[in-house]
Amino acid sequence: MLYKRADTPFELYEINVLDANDEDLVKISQELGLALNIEEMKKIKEHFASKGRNPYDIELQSIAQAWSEHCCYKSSKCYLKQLLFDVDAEYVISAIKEDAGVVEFDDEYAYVVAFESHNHPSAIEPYGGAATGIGGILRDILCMGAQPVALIDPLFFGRPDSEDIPKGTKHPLYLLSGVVSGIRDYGNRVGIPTVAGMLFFHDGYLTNCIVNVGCVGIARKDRIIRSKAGGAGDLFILAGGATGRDGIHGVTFASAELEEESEEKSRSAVQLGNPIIKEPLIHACLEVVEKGLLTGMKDLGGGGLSCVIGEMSLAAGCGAEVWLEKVPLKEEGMAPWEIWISESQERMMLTVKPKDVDEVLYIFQKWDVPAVVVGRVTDDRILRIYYHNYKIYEMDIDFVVSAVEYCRPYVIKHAEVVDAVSKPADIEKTLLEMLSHYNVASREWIIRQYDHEVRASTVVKPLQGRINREGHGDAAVIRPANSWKGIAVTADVNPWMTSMDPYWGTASAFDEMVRNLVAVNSVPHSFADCLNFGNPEKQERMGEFVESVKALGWMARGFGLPCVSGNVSFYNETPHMSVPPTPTLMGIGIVENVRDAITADFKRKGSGIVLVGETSKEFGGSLYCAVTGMKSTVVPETSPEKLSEYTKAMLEAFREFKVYSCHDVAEGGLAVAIAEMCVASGMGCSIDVEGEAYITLFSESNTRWIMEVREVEEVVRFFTKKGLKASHIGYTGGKSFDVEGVLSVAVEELDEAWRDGLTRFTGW
Amino acid sequence: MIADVYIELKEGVADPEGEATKKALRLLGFKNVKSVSSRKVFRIEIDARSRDSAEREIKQMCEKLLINPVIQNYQIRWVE
Amino acid sequence: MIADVYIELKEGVADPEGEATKKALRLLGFKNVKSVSSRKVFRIEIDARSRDSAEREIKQMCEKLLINPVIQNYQIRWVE
Amino acid sequence: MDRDEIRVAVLRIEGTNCEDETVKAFREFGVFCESVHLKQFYSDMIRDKEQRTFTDYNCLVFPGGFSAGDYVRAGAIFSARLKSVLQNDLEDFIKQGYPILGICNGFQVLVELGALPGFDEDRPIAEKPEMVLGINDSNRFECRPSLLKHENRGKCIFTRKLEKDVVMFPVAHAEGKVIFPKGKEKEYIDGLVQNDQIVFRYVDTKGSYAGYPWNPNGSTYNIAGICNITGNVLGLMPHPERAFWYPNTDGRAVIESALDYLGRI
Ligand SMILES: Nc1ncnc2c1ncn2[C@@H]1O[C@H](COP(=O)(O)OP(=O)(O)O)[C@@H](O)[C@H]1O
Ligand SMILES: [Mg+2]
Repeated sequence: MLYKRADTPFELYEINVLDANDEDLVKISQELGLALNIEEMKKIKEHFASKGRNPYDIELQSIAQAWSEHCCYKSSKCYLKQLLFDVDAEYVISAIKEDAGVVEFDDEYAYVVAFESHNHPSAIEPYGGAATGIGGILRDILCMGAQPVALIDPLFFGRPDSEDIPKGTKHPLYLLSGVVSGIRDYGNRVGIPTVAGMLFFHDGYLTNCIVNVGCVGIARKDRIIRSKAGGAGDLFILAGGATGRDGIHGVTFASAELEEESEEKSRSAVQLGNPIIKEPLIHACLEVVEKGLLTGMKDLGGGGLSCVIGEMSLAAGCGAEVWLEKVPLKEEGMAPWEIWISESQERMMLTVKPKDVDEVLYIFQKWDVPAVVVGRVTDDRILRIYYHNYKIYEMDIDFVVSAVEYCRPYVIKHAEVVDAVSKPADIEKTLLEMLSHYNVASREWIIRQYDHEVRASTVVKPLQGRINREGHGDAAVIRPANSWKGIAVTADVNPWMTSMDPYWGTASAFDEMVRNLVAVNSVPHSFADCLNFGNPEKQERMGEFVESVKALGWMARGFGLPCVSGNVSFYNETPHMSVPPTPTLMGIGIVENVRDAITADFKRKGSGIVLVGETSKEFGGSLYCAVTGMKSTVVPETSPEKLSEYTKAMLEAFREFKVYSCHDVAEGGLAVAIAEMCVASGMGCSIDVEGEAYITLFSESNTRWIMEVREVEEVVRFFTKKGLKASHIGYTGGKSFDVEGVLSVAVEELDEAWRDGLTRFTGW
Repeated sequence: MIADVYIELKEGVADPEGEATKKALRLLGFKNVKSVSSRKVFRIEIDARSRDSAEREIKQMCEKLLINPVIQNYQIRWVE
Repeated sequence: MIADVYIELKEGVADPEGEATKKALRLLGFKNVKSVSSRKVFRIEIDARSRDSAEREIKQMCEKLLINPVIQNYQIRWVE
Repeated sequence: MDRDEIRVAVLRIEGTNCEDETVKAFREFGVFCESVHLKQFYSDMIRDKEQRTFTDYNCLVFPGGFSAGDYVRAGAIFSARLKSVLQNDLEDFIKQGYPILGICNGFQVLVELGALPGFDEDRPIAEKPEMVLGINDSNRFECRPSLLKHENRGKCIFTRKLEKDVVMFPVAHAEGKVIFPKGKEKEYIDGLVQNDQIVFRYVDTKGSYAGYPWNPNGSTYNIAGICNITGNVLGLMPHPERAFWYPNTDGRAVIESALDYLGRI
């Protein structure tokens, strides 16, 4: 018999691993939904053999949570450590180790950054999945004792015009509208502005959409709370919503491939958020932090109570004793293991000295947020759980939490080089098609559904230029504290490039992130990554991952930008396909004075237009290829040294000269960048290009910007003197975008193409 | 033909609207309220040859747009 | 006792939700849809000695919170 | 009254979420301003030193947000709770001429409460709501800039120091369309105009009354904000506190005017 009902007045099973052979072990893992492989199951058997007893269901479930890919990064840690986590900057207060990265902002404040994926739940139930993604990332920021100040949501779906949808998959437009509504309804209700993001459509996301959510918070440096218990004798207080069956096995679910029947099977893994519990929860937590009443705080995310108590205790070198019947429940009849691993939303775990417990409970009561004492920190590195006075769990925390780690084998595939790009048949038509392409066209449909101005600190908004007919900006700038100092945020990756070449594609994403930060006149300061890949057990997928992380490490180290937080999401794969490598990057820049931030819309007639940077023929993964159907595998290259030199020069130029507007050159190259500046302002321009027009206009070489300046010649000389490339290409003014002898299109026509490129799919 | 599509949340799915409404009603002094849940109804007028074909079409509308099958159930009730 | 409180818009009041739903349905190809209107239902479970007293109480709830008489009407239907 | 005697309360329940920036805006003028939870006025679970009454303040603000999730209808739950415990206090407050400002969700609360349009000087809170802030014509939440023509002839105490003819405050709401009872629209509009209760109307860049997106919600008569008959209660959908710091500071005049008014009584 594999399962034996224990002699308790509630549901509890002893699992007979001691007598189980390999086949039985696999069966146990499957039947209990543990998602552990045979090696891991054997390790567990060995452990309990040494204790001379069988585990209870709750103990096994707890191990499965702690050892899931999602919780312990067992497949990625080894490469991340080798390749990425060694960039130091003296202003980083805490990187990687906790739920969120903490970085110095000024003498008094630190900013806090977190970035996560919510892919699987969103594919099954886009509305609830995306909403709880927002809920989760807010908790990550909150548990550091920080006030969340901005949300960022990069989104990736199958093509909007997809027709053959595999069974069990939902249409990309259904997913898009569900995800955006979920983020809107949750983000707007909790009152944190969603200020930036990205939206990319690609066939590879058809069966696995990618929903990443990032958050930035601000905390007083002397009030930062660590995700660990204070010390033996402290009490655990569970605050927030009640615990239910929602979200059971969320992490083990996120750590396996989606299958056709996933929808039916994994419904319970989808959690549903309640922003109207979260909003007061944020206030109550910040009030107890402000009053200095906590010794530690951590959010309940993947793995629920099981992970939070284990990790908080271990981090403090302590153990814990938990009284599980104290946990407020949403429904009756839950088994202890379900309570222990449930991922119900809106919950936080605090540790508090006994003398402060009453004060903390009062504050939560005042905010109408339930809070109860559920356990105690002990000094023995053992976790014990009692349920109505029965001891149902006793394990060494070290064994449970410090789990497995793999350096999985990988292969790197190199594509054959193709460079079959030539002049377009009709250059004006090509430009209009590019502007109305669903990966480039106006994102207004999304941006306006989000309240991007609540908290009244969004200084540079995602939409810029003429009122009610704005264009896109490069990064949003918020003013998180009372000074004029600001934080710029952007999210970037180009999956056309990463799928063609994970290495140069990732390097390009880094380049683009930096370009966007620089374009608004912010100094790149730190970044977070959300690495979305396929099944790491497949060597090719692992190869993509390693290449990508290598490029990221190389760029970050060379440029000197610390990676302060991140997330790895594997298994974004179905039997139909895997997602393209998607290392989404969230960049943070510092704006010394938000009044000096620069926006992308042309400001005045007759000013000079300067192109900064070097252009060569690099069309791999370009919009030009997507629109014309031509082929190239030449993904733009870059180098951290060059990027760094140009960055410094750009920022210096902003100080030296009058720069009215600036925009980086990305998808669609120079032509699209300039067209966007025209559209945002309603003002035309005329430029002159050297060399083959289609290359200069459409190539997507990295490290380039366009500036609108007063002192053209001086600006050009300034760059040239440093050995950098800059050229005066034309002037602003007029009602059309003219390229001497090449094309002339009315701004209104550009505007029309660009404005309805997405809404023709979404309906308005 | 006119049908009401009656949409409710599946058992066990959180209903923040119902909960908030219950809390508010109790605070207003309606202590006898034991539970509140929220539902949504779309009244749809449709041209069709038969009730059967109309019903088939409405079912498709539900599946394609009106409901979220992961968390909601629906019923069709004929009004006319 | 359980009652459904049906809340609908008064005759002639614009119904953006119904309109938007109709538009979306027609975009999806449901050309036979002639009109869509939206309603809201609260299912309320209440302890009461009699149906009459429960009904009185629910009416009060409607007037105090659930409806805005400028644009909405309501009906109470007993479920249990 | 001197500046340092002025005490402002920004009222909230769960889901109210624009209180921080609203408090900050008032404090910028050196007055005492705090955010207060509705419970602090009536609950006996609150400690003495955190209990409050309306007489502690001489200006009340209902800020933006999603009070109680905006479930049922925007602002409905907040206003019902307010009415059940504090109706009389609030009526006294209004009758004494103290300013009350409702921004976005706060406007919705004042409308649901029956404090706006507020035609009756003797009964500043009507028994039933007399108008609605209904779902936007576009049927969606919209965050966008809005241009507002200031049309008040002097009654509204919140705009007396407003110098510009047209200001820009952003809107961010899903339910902001002013609707009057069917068949009585003209009567209401005439009444509001005659009483000088119209404060802001949506216009385009030329200053003309225009449709979507300039009128972001389809509001009757392009109404963005109105005051009560005595001019001391203002409700508006756009957010003056978001047009306060940089680059747009149009919203400052709203708060300045109220404080200036208080300074004279
Ligand atoms: N999903 C989204 N959520 C919020 N803002 C978005 C989203 N997608 C795009 N945006 C915003 O739209 C603008 C243009 O985005 P994008 O074209 O990706 O910019 P870039 O190419 O400069 O990185 C940016 O301000 C971006 O933040
Ligand atoms: Mg850009």
